[in-house]
Amino acid sequence: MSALFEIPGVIEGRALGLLLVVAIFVIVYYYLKSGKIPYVRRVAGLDAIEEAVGRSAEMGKPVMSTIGIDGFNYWTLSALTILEHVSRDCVKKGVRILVPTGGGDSSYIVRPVAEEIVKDAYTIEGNPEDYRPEDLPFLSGQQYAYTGGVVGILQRAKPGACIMVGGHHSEAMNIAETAVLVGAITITSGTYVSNVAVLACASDYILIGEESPAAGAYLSKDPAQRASIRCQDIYKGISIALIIVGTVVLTLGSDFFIQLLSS
Amino acid sequence: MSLLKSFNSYDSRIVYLLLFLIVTIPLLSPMGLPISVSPSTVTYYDVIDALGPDDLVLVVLDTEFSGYMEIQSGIIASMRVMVERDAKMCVAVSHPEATGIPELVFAAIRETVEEHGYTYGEDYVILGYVFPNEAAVASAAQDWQGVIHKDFYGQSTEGTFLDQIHDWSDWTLISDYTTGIQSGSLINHFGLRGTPMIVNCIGVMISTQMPYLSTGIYQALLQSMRGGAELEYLTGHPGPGMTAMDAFTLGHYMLIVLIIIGNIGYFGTKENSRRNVE
Amino acid sequence: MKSRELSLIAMFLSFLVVFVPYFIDVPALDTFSTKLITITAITVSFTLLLAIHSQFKRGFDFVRRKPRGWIFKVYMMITIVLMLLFALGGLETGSYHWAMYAIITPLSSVNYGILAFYLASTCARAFKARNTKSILLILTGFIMLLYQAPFTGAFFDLGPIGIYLANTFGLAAGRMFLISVTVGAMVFGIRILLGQEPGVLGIRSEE
Amino acid sequence: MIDPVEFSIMVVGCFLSMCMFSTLYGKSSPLYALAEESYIGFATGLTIVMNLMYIYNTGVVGIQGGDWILIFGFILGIATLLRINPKYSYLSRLPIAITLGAQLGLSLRTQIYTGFIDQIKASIIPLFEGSAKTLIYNWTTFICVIFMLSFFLYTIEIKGPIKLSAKIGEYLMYASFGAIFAQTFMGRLGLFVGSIQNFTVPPWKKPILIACMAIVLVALIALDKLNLLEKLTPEE
Repeated sequence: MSALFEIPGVIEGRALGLLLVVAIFVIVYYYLKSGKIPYVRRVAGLDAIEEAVGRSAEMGKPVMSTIGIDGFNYWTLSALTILEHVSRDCVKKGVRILVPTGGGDSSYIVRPVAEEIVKDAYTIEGNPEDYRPEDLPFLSGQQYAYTGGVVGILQRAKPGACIMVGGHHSEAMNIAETAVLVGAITITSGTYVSNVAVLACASDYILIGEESPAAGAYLSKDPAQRASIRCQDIYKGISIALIIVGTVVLTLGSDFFIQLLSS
Repeated sequence: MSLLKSFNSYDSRIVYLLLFLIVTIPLLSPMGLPISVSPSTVTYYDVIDALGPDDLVLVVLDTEFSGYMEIQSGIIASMRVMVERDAKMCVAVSHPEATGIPELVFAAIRETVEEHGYTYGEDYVILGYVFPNEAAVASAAQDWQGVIHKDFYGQSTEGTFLDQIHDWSDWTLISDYTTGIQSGSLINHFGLRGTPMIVNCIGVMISTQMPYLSTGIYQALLQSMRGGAELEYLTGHPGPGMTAMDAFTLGHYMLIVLIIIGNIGYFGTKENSRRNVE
Repeated sequence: MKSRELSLIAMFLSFLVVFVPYFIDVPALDTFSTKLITITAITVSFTLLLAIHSQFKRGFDFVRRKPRGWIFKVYMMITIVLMLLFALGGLETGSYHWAMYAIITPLSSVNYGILAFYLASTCARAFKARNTKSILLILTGFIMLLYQAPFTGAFFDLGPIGIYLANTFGLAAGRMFLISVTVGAMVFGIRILLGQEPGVLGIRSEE
Repeated sequence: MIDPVEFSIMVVGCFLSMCMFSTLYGKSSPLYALAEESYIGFATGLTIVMNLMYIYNTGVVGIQGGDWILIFGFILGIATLLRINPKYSYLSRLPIAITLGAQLGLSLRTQIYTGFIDQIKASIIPLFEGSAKTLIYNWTTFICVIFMLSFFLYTIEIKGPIKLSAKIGEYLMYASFGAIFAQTFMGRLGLFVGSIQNFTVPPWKKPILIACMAIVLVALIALDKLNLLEKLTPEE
């Protein structure tokens, strides 16, 4: 397919890609510098999380909350924000919170941040002396050693709710199945499509794909997180518009948009 | 009614035991149930069938060993075809565990290799773990001679057909066998630039890989163990895939039966409990 | 303060060196960019050696505390050392070869194979026609399972509908996730480049 | 005659595999721990060996061949390792920054095509041309992509037509999840079938498989009855 336009000096067929990357740079920069805090809607999953913590409080059972096994990426960041929300809610309602970490080579960088968040929750919402470091075990940097550890904790502690967000991979299924079997309300999120599909079947409530970063952004006061969701929406909007208009124009007999996208 | 109740909820260890037996028994004594061939496998076969002696194929074993157990039939069957067509083959690996795979594959196709006088160095080279991360894939795509110096056995690759390779454009085909470790990097740095690619992926990755097939980066996609078995059938060399198909079929049927039983139990007990309330 | 800015500048420069020559034809920069990518590949390989540190640190921690079953950790550390020693004897034969095929390969496949059991029990438990969503789920799942069993094709041809489901619904979901995750990852990458995510560089936010 | 080395590979591999399957019994057990620690230990060893080989084959051999600039790979690599020591961890920041920048460059320059532009291009398809089959395919894909994407908009109020569109998107997504669940099961089943098949071909392996299954099952039940399962399993 021939290109619709070219930029002098830019390799043929790569102009649009360059423009789109530069544009996204500008948009992100704009939102970060302008100090505007964009609106983010509340996703239904957050109600499910609060309800699950509430039910655990009624039953006098602990809550397990995981943040994934990845290093710092945007799934992990949103998981940390959700953890902040969950841990404060738990401390307020007097529920013990279990936060196992580990599972990947870079997960140990995230661990101190998670620790800090839970400690802060006790300081802000309750008594800092109630904080128990043994409730935040680091279960090795190996994926399946971590999984075995989490499954063991689930079997022994029998929590009332298991909130599993962040970057989880194939181990998510083991954890979700065990959580359901021990009677926990299971709320999960998946980062890739086949994982989401199986977790949608296995758990009581699922945050589908980007719902968990959106939930994190909703809870967060950090303008950067909200700005990212805003930028993502702009690009998703562009893609929807291009697909619809492109299809209509193609149906009318012109391949203008295909040429544009090949530029 | 207690039967219906037990249909609705039962110890999942029963499911585990059933699945274990249903898979193990037909593997211990195969039944030879017939299979059918899907169009995607035919497309895949057409691509490798068209290879010739002048073609240079980069075979990437992009999998942990676990993935190999699922797609070994596809790997063995397609590499056999490549040997039969006398295409030059370079085997690269993107996971430490996969370094054990080439030995098993070449043992499985030893007769074909001997029959065609397919020789190491001249016709094929095994590179070992050369794609540990995306940067490694990218540098191999841009400057092959600057990165690849030795094969898996520590011998220099100089003097082999790899001397003809300078960058991505020198490959006729990239044949990726993947659980998704570096498939994205191969797409980014080879496929996107225009190197033809085919892929054989594990079942879990089908939905993730499908968009690349529809955009034309992949010429064909062979699905999971089933695709491998169909390829064995097409090439006329029954292997691990076809012998596993009995267990494969029964495993699927077991799930179907479980869904039916579960719904009978669900609706049976639902009716029952409603009546009790009234 | 200084160290942080230096890191950010270095990151941005190396980003530009790799990014720019892909779009703009500058042969000298292109050569340098290729070298930088190779250097990155080598550097990243070094970080994987951190695995040995994290395993031993945790292992020794167990030995010091001596909780129940600490002897398993001692065994684990010995196996790491054994594998390194085995490799010195050559990769094609002998003990390295034995460990590869007797331990690593079978356990790797069982490790993931176990997931089939969890999927089966999920299916038995969750595939019940409770509401519209689950009815849709069961319907497509049921047809796909039937289609995927290779024996089914010998009786009646579910091919057209199975392929239809995979190539339309399955493809659309895959594509939608891909677009959405790509944009998400790009925005996150730009945030890192703009110095908004110091944690990624190992810098604490108060610095 | 069975090769003794191959025989020992089969016996050890099969026994440890069955130990790993013991996790399905639903209780933690020393048998599982044995298999798990064996795998972690040997696999970590393998990762280290293979990475050292890569560093040697690409770096050392490259430098010997006159590509001296690759020495920076070693300097940066060793500096990265310093992050394990809190006193010198600041020295690891620069190499991390440089490699991170290069990696971001690699992904940003290509993802915009593979994950965005190309996907949009592939979604622009004719809706009134081609055979009946093509039309059904095209219409379904078009509708699915549009509605599903609208489910993922978060910074606008969800009401009116967008609410309806997002709702339809959610339903379509569940329909696709059924199909994807089946594909995922196919994959995991394939892994399981493959791992058992490893122990059934050639036929001399079959009795060993049955024996290992029996031994592990009996040991598991015996340990459970004697209340030893928990006592012998390592703590996390």
